[in-house]
Amino acid sequence: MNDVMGLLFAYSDSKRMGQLSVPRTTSSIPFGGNYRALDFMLSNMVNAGCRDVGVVLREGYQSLLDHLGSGRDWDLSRKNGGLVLLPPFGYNPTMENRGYDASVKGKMSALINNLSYIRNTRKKYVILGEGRVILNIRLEPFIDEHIRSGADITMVSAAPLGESTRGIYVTTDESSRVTDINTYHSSPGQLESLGIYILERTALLDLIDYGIVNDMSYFERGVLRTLLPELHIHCKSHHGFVAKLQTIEGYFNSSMELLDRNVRRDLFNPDNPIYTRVRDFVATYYGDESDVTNSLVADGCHIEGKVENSILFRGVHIAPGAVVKNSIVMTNGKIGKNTFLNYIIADKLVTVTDDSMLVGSTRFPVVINKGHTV
Amino acid sequence: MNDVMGLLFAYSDSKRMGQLSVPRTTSSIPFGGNYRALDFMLSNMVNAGCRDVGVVLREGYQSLLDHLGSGRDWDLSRKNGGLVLLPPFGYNPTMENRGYDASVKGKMSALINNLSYIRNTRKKYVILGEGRVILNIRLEPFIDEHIRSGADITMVSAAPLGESTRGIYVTTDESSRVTDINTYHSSPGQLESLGIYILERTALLDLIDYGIVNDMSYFERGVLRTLLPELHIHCKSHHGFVAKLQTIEGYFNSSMELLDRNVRRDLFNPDNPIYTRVRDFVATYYGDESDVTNSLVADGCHIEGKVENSILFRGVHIAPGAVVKNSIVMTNGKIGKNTFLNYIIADKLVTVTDDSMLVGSTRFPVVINKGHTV
Amino acid sequence: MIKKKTCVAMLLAGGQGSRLYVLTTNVAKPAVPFGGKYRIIDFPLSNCINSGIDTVGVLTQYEPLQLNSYIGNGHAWDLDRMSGGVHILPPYMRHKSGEWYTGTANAIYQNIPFIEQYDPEYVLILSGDHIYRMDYTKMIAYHAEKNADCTISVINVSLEEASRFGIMNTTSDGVIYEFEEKPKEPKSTLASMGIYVFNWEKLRKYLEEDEANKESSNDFGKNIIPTMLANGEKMVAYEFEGYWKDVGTIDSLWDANMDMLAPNSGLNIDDPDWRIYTRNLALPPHYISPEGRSSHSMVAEGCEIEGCVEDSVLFGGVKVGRGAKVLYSVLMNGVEIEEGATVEFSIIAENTKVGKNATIGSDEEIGKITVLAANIEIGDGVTVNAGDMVAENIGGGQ
Amino acid sequence: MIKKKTCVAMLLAGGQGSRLYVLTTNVAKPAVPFGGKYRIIDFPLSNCINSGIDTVGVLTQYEPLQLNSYIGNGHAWDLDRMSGGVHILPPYMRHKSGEWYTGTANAIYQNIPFIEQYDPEYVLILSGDHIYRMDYTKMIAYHAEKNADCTISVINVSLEEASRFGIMNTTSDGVIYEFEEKPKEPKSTLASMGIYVFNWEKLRKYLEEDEANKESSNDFGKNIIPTMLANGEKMVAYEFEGYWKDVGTIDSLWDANMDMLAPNSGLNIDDPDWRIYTRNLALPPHYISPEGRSSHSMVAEGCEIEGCVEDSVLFGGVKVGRGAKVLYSVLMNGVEIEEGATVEFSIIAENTKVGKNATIGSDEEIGKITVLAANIEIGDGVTVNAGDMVAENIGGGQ
Repeated sequence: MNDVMGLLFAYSDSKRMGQLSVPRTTSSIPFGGNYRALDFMLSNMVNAGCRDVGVVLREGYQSLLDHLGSGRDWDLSRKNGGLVLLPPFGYNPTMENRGYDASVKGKMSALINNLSYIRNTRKKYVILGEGRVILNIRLEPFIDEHIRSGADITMVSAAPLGESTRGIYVTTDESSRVTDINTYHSSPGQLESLGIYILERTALLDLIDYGIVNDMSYFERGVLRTLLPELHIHCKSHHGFVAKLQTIEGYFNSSMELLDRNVRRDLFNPDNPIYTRVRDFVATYYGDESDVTNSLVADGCHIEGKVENSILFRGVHIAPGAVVKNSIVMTNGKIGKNTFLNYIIADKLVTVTDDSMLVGSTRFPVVINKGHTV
Repeated sequence: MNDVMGLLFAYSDSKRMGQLSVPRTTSSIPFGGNYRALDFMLSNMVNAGCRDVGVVLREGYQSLLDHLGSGRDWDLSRKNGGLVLLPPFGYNPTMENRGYDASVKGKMSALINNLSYIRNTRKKYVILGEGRVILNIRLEPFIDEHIRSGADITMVSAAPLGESTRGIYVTTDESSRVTDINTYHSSPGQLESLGIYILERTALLDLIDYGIVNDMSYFERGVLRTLLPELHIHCKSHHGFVAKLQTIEGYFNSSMELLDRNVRRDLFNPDNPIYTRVRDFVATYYGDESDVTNSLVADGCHIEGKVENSILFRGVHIAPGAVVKNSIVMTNGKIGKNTFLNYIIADKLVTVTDDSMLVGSTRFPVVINKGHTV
Repeated sequence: MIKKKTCVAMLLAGGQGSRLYVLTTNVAKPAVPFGGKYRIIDFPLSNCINSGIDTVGVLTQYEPLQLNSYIGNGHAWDLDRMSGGVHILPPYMRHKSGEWYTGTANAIYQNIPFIEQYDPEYVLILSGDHIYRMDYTKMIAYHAEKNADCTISVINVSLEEASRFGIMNTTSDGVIYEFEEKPKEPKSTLASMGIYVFNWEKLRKYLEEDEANKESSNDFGKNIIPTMLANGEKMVAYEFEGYWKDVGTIDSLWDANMDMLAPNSGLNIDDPDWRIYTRNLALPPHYISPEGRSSHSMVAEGCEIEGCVEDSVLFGGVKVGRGAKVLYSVLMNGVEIEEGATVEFSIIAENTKVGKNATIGSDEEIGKITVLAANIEIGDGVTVNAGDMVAENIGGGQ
Repeated sequence: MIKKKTCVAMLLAGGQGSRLYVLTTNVAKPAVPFGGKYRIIDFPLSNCINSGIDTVGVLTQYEPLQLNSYIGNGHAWDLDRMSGGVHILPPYMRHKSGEWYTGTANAIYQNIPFIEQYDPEYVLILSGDHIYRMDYTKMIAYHAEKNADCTISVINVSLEEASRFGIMNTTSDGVIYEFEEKPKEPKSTLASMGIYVFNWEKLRKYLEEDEANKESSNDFGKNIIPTMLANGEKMVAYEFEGYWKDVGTIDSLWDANMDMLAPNSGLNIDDPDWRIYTRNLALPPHYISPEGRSSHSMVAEGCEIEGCVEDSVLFGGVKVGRGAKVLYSVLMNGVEIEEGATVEFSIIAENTKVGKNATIGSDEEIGKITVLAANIEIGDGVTVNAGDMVAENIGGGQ
């Protein structure tokens, strides 16, 4: 499927991600030992045949620039097109946009600011997606069904994700056509939008135009909702693992779900591989005295201590006598001798000095800021 | 010479570049038919063996992002390092910079904001350069001489460029050591700095530190000037073609110098090739009735009219009956039938409709804004 | 590491191209320069990436070095892919023995493992000596729609020309029922362009059987296609409309270059939606001096024209001195024509120098193209007759 | 298009590597997996780019396809350069004839045009079957400083071992005055590592002379080096200190893998300033279950460990079932060890499956390494004896 482009919204305003979102935007939060949140939707798009993916950035994107680079690790480094970073701040009063009001919010604002990119990328279909939604989904069948169904838009949804507020919820009729859209709270029987929409590029341009003309601030609860009577939105459910990064607690629980073999098989399905930045670490070394159980461990770790129910990112060192339980240690973390960690999220480059003890709880995992020594 | 990095200042605040600098920063202004201003210093650095070049951006850099891409056309697309775009706006209060005042101006500010890049790029030598200075210079002999001479800094200079104010002028003793630095006006016998400095990376870090500690706003007339008694700055002259983009008139005159064979031989020296973004245009087509003399013509043009003493960028169309004299037509310009242009600078994507007549003068070349139809 | 691909293209870069004589002494035919900026192989490679086919095997056993260094990492054609991309495939040694490619089918046969890596549905067979712009996806879609085992791209030629080509005789719905190689009395005017789409499973079976047959010369046109036809496989003709030219001879190469200058030839390369990509030379714009003239010509970057250029194609970095005349000629990269020289109806290969007041070719015998090989020098005042092929220096005293 | 390079590296990827038996049935020796993530060729390639040498020719005539698809566009090693980069160079046809590489020197001789493109001062000759980390720039600087014609990298071996190597006898200032191949009574302990720096002009001259000599076997060690010595060229020894191991045999390959686990072996790959690069597989992190154990081992991405792993090296995607034991073994990519199986002192090649309760190798005869070829299946309960080499499936009923 060469005739599809992706548009990935990689900004987000989740203040509830706390310290994890200080050095980065939510889409750039490390997840699952090897990845950043947006690697999942980006890989889904690439696997569906997208050779053009525009990534819409806003704030705190420096870490994403480093991570994505030229897009080569996703095979999106192209002479023309490929991975294109779309900074809304790059907004220029070019002729195309002249006279449009770009001061609206969120997705609508991002779409308006990138009108010329959408206009100039001459693919027939567009997939919209959000970087903070983590799932492994083969989108090709969705595109095929979209074409066959004759719907204006195909939306991918799931059972409501629970913890979230501000989700976009939809009611559907027996033919899976969306009949209502609301936000904040779901009613029984409603589905939650995963922010994945498949539609023709010209249809997207029409929707943006409608939003501009009618001065609407929101894409889903504004433009789509208003047009529901005439717009055929086909809703299709995804049944696999989904995580939507919104709170630290949710991040922690979703991460721990990866210790379940079925979740891993679904999220790391080798038929739909998830790509990430290649870092060239060596394999992980287990020392004589290491004792690791029920844990997910990335490359480049050096483990001499005890690790249980935990996730170790690349290059983590666990010194002899250390005990790490129910914790997440991000890239290049150094956990000193005779330490005890339980329910801890250690951001990148954290050093825990010898003989320290740090304990959080399931409901309140303690975050150690990026680069800190404790 | 693998042990050299480049640091290219690609911002600039020349308001006197008028309409040409509205859609872009000065370093990104098209020059010489195929190029952007900064292609010259960037290629000089690459040809000197720099595999790491940091390009410091500030405002209006979207056009530079498009132009530079992943750096591949300069063979600077690397897994680690290579071409790195350094946005001063990417300033984060990381530990390295904490407590430093980044509100100072120009080069000093750019250096402070990119301290961590300079610290982490572990090359022995640094070449500093400015994107708006256009010249072809083989820097390897300068580096060799710098190492042999034992100087702290080697500065590349030329006879004062005339039109400029705000140049950095230096007085040297008989051994070419800099004894004084001043700005705005040159005294007889002084040389003008071309903004090219070769020094050890650790020496640069020391100079930045000195600037921070002493709260200095300017690199040359602040830090370097103050330290002159103890700092051995070796001044070495460049005798070839130099253009420093500061005014529209200067831009026009420097461009027209390219019609001189000796200037072309110097600036387009095949032993030190100038790279630019590859655009894959076809060769230029000359129609039966075309009449082109004393002109520089890039690829992809389609010429049916008369062109004299002019520079045509890529993809320019000159319709039958058109007369273009003493003018610069940038990429994809369309010059209609029976038009007459004299002393015109047509920015990219300009359309001149049939039967139009536009005339400027040497002292006042008329600029047609990017994308305009006249 | 390697992803499944729907379609893999295999480009038969072929042999020496001996009918191009001195132009292919040190260059494989696909690497012969064309049209001011290109080499012949740029056309199929650009067609591939523009058609969304990003996996291309280039089969060659003659001068692969130059092709290899020309293609490099494939970036010029956007074929520097992490999975797929362009690969030069010379014959290789297996266990204790190795063998050269014995025919076009054998070349594919020997590279079955290369193709199998990508587990493709279709294989597209291309050749490296044609100038054309073609969207292969349309042909593949036609192949799928017709449920064919093999689809052969054909072009309608005149009845007179037909006996020079392989002719496909088809039923009204495009199914091929007969294939005639250079028929004396052609029944149809649909000539094979040497472009095939096969279902890979089917092709592999026929390649293996053909290889087992000691009598076979292991060639697509002579063996695979006739055998498939005889066995009743579904073979359809896909009619291509547009410019297509075999540039395997000096005359056709010169013709095709001249077609670049003719708006009605159908050879329109200047299409931003279907760029022909090529390796970039990092040259500055070209310059025409106050005395220089250029008309009805194509001129590439880096040229310096002080003389008169008409009805010609000039590649990068060509120099034409004062008073020199270049008419109806093709001057490849870096050619220098010194003051007062005249060049007519000629093809001059790369970096060759023509001395002052020399005369190369003439317009008296139209159709007699004069050819100078690459990297030679023709001395001052020398005359090279129309239709001559010069492979070595000629001193000015001669 | 092609820039001058100070130094071009030529990597002799060599022949089949028959002393690795079933491990090289379908794989060239340089492509043999090593150390949990790597293939042998990753080491010289990474050394090149880390040394700033970005132009590498890989000389091979055995299974170039796999090497070709492994190396791809060279991006994994940052060798996807616009000028230079990594190129696979199989033997090729010139004009009407072609020939296989007859020896190491002949392989370089046949590729003189490749090297000449870059007009280098030095040529660095490497081989593709050694594990080591080396900064070639230091060796080249030494070569330049000594004003040598040829510099040979040597390593100090024990006197007992010396008779297994090519030994360099040098004067006190490092000048080689004699070269002895596997001397019975070694006069020195400086063994050649098969790494040479030559002044290119000089080497080309010797290659051409050697080629003209019909008696020569066209080999560096047997012909070029002795002839240069005999002619009084300045040849110096550059002493390398650090880990270096030829992994051309099953035992040495196993040993070198085990050295990955020994902090004192000197084989420290985990150096951020000297990364060993390799082709990435896009696998998730590995997982150790509540019942799984791993100690004194290296484990790569994508593994799922439910059994016990000790003193072993596990490549990407290896599965070890419940109750299975893996001891002192090397399991390459995608190997599956089912429940209850025991694997000791073994090397198991890619994607091979070991059935439930099977027993592979034993610790009773230390030094007898058991080898299973790639892509085979060993049935449930089967016992494979220590030191066996298994190339085909063994059913569970046997």
